[in-house]
Amino acid sequence: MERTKMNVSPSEGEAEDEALLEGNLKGRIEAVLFVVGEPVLMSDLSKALSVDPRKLSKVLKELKDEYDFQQRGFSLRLYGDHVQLTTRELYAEDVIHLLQPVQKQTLSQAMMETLAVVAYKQPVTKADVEQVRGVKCDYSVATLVNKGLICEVGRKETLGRPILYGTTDMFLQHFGISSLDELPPMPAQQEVAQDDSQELPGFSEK
Amino acid sequence: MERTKMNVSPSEGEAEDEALLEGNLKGRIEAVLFVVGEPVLMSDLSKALSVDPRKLSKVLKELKDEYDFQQRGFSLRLYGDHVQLTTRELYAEDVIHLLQPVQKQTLSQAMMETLAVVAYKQPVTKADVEQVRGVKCDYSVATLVNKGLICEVGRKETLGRPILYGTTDMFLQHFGISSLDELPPMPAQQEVAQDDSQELPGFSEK
Amino acid sequence: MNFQIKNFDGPLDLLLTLIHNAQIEIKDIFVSSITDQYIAYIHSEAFLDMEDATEFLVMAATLLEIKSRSMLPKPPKLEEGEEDPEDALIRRLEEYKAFRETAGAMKEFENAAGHIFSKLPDEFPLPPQETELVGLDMESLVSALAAVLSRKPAQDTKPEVNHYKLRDIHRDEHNVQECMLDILTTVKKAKRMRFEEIFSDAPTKEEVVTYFMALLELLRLGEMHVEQKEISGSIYLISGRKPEEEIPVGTDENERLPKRRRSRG
Repeated sequence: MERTKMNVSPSEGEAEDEALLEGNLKGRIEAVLFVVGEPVLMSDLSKALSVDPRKLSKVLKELKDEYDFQQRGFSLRLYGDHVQLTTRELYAEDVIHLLQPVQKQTLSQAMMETLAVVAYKQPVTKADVEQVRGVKCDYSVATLVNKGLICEVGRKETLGRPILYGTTDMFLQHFGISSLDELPPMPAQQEVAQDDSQELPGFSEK
Repeated sequence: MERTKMNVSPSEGEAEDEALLEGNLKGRIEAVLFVVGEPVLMSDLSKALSVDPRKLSKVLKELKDEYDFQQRGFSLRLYGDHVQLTTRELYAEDVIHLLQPVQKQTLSQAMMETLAVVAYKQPVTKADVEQVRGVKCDYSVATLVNKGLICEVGRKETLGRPILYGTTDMFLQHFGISSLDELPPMPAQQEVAQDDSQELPGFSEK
Repeated sequence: MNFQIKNFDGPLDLLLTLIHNAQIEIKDIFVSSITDQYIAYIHSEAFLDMEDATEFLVMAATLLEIKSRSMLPKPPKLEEGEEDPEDALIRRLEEYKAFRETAGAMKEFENAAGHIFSKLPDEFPLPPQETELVGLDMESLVSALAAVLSRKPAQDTKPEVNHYKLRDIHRDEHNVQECMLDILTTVKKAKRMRFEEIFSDAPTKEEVVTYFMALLELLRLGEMHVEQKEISGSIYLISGRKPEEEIPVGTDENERLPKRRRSRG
């Protein structure tokens, strides 16, 4: 099937070829417009294909309707005296998905820790998180907000009215739970702070 | 597996869109291949369109047959794991007539011989090729690698662990074939098997 | 006919051509004058570069060896598994010939493929990169928390103090940027508010200073204006420029714009 060309011997008889090419006018138009990519002057096309301009115009119209009706990936655009083969807008999304696939990201350990603290102690300020984690958390808090996993839920009525953060519905979605009640229980704080032999949270119950 | 994202929030509108896009799979494929122009890895296409690879493969085959049967100006070429939208050979004259497109570079006799040895005996080392051709093949092997027609496919577990070469999908593209099976058969040569029990690739496996 | 060795892709190529020209079978190579022709060509060639020459010379040596064997009454016995050099050469020639012919057939495919045209990739405007979070699960969340909590005691310099009480004691961490944003949002929401209200109930010196600086900056940028009806009366902060305040044209405004951008960035 690929090798159709092998079956067509070009020297066989030009009249025959001519008839064949006439019959395949749509295919010829497609092939030419496909390679050009840009708008082509109708008169140039008619000369190149040795086709009467009126006939060309009629066939182009047919081809256009055919593409539109069948919602092909192609679309024939007629701009005044020019004609161009383009993609159909309907499918732009697919093209984007291929050219720019959604990047998969995982959260770093630092992010995960910040998220865990926010999740279990919400509502919390950035300072609270920093207090627990013992490191600056500007970046991880900002990133988590950006990713929609946490958000501002209010202001703490203290000095400077710092932002209070809580988890979002997207957080629930990502962790596959329907409410915060479904978070595994956390061990008592004091015990954790003072007793290293404490079991890991969440593993005693499940 | 690819569709996890879609499973998360299948709002009604999205489900409808989904159905529409499913129905227009051929159009979607056309649009993507048209924009990209180059050969596209089937797995990338299947991800971009969120379509099961087997289904994609089936629809591609249908589309290809459709184009062939209707002698459209387009032709869907399968090169191994790649698929590309191209023109039909039948209309090459019209394209050349109007555009004088840049012709693909052809290979010298030396390159072609080296490529033939790699294609039929792969995986092979450079030494294997030199053994057959009776000349040093550093240059032709390096050039073919450069052109992306052959590539390293592993190491031979012998002294010096020499590189084993095989052909690429671009090799298939260069010759306009969709798999190694379509290569012309090697002339019969009984004596060859003597020190070389290796079967010729593509004739027994696929 | 006179051949240039340069034109041959190695000794096998030359031999095959000689065989082809003599119109004989490969297996008949040693009952013909092919080897003599081959050696004659080698001699006729004012030699090329050494590497090319080597291959041709090695072949010449092989040919001579085979020839000398055939002239001995009893060929020397071959080692076990060793191939007769004549058979070996014939086999190599056969194999090479097969590949050479195949290369010719592949050339036809190449030519045919030359009639397949593709198009250049379209320029396609792409939206900003989308990212998708993956690999979030409860286990990693819980273990992250466990990691934080278990690390904490080691870092706590005063283990006797319950560190969770420490969180109400704030470090001096006001900065002008944040304060500006804070003021702006509050004032915008309220449209109009008393100057004192921007501070917390018991402001520290640091807070007052920082918020005041932030306020001055906002006024300078024209994000708000102040109103005071009488001396010592209440000062109100009002969102936006003063209505009657004409935007200065020219250098002044031009100077402001970049600053404003910088202050937001």
